[in-house]
Amino acid sequence: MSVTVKYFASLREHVGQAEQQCQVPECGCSASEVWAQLNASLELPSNILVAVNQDYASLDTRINDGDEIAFFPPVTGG
Amino acid sequence: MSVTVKYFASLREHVGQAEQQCQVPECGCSASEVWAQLNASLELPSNILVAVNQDYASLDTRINDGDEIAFFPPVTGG
Amino acid sequence: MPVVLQEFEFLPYQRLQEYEEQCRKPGESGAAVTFVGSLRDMHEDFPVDAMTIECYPEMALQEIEKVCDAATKQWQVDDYLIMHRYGKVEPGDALVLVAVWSTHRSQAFDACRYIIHYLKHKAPFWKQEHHGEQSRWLQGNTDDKAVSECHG
Amino acid sequence: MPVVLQEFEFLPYQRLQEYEEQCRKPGESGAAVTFVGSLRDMHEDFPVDAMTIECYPEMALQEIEKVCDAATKQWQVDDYLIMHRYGKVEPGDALVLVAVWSTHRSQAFDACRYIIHYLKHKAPFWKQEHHGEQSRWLQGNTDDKAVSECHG
Repeated sequence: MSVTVKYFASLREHVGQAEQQCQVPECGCSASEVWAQLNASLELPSNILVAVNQDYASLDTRINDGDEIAFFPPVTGG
Repeated sequence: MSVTVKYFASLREHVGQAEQQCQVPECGCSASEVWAQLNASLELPSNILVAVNQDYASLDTRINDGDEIAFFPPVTGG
Repeated sequence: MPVVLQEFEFLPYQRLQEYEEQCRKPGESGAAVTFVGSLRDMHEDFPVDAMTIECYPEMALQEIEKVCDAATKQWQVDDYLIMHRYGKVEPGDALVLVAVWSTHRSQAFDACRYIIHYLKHKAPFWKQEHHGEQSRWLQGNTDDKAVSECHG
Repeated sequence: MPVVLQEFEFLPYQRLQEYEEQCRKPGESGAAVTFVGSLRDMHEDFPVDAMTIECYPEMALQEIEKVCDAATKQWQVDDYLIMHRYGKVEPGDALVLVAVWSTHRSQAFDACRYIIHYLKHKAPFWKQEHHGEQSRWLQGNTDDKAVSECHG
């Protein structure tokens, strides 16, 4: 299946890119499995936040074809 | 002694005037005694507020020569 | 830290814009909280055409300054601007503006809320609502309960 | 009930003045509470020359609207206007504006404070402070504790 992955702020700098379009083999894998597949050499930061289709999600959230997955550090708006 | 007495809002209408310059015979009389002397026919309203020289005071506050005494109903600003 | 009593209409956000441009140092305060109270055209199902605000000006200024002093002792306040209208006002007109600048958001909220609360309870202003030929003095504070008497 | 993300400078009080003139019915709301957050030129003894605000725009809009929906369910809110800056900002620039109109003062205060609190904790914005050649991402929220790392 095909997914879009986005990275923001310090995590974007850490990963070295803002957005990836990519193929994930199995349907129903989790957000953390998507991370592991794309960033095998980078450990998942402990305070990371995940959004799936612009909604807060967890690392265990199951990903479907066409989903937009975002990884980012704690927010500091306002 | 000579004092200035002011009335505001509904109390001003009730008394029928905004300000009186007047002579009070004895020094050291209280604010309520000043009221009684000036408004003998009008009972002191129960929720009345008193200020002496632009500071909240009580009906028992002693009045001195030259003081400005104000009587008014509860405030409703803002 | 101005406190202004004003008989003429004022546009609170225009005044704030001017005040920030003329009197505030850009970058000093991270937070500003503002309260604007305006005259509604309806009060407890009583339509309001206009209002007269009476005040005891010398005492009102002093009482507002006392309230602001108490707020600045309790919270970190960089600056404040207080305006209060008196005289004849129309629905939609601003009656009161309380603006507080602080380094911290929570301090600005607390101080602003404190000032407007005590201003309403301590500053000698009285409101008389008008509707057609009728007028009534508001008794007690609007956020408490307004018990009122009508007279033609 | 607009929520606006904006890359260019905005003058919060000018916008409020315009918004009231164009979009608010005079006499409808008795109370308006406004929070404006601005960039300070100093943060924990670290001088700030500028800041970059990064955002995830589609999600930020949705999250702010969710927070506002929650506020309007809890309090009586006539209207609100939310603006959030992103991109490069200078000290003194407004970062965020939260304005709430209500019939009642306490409702306006509570709703405004709720919205800015949850906006800060939920809306996907990230701040990077700049000073000379140095930059640092702020971590966690400014009214919580900012733990930060510097990199040249």
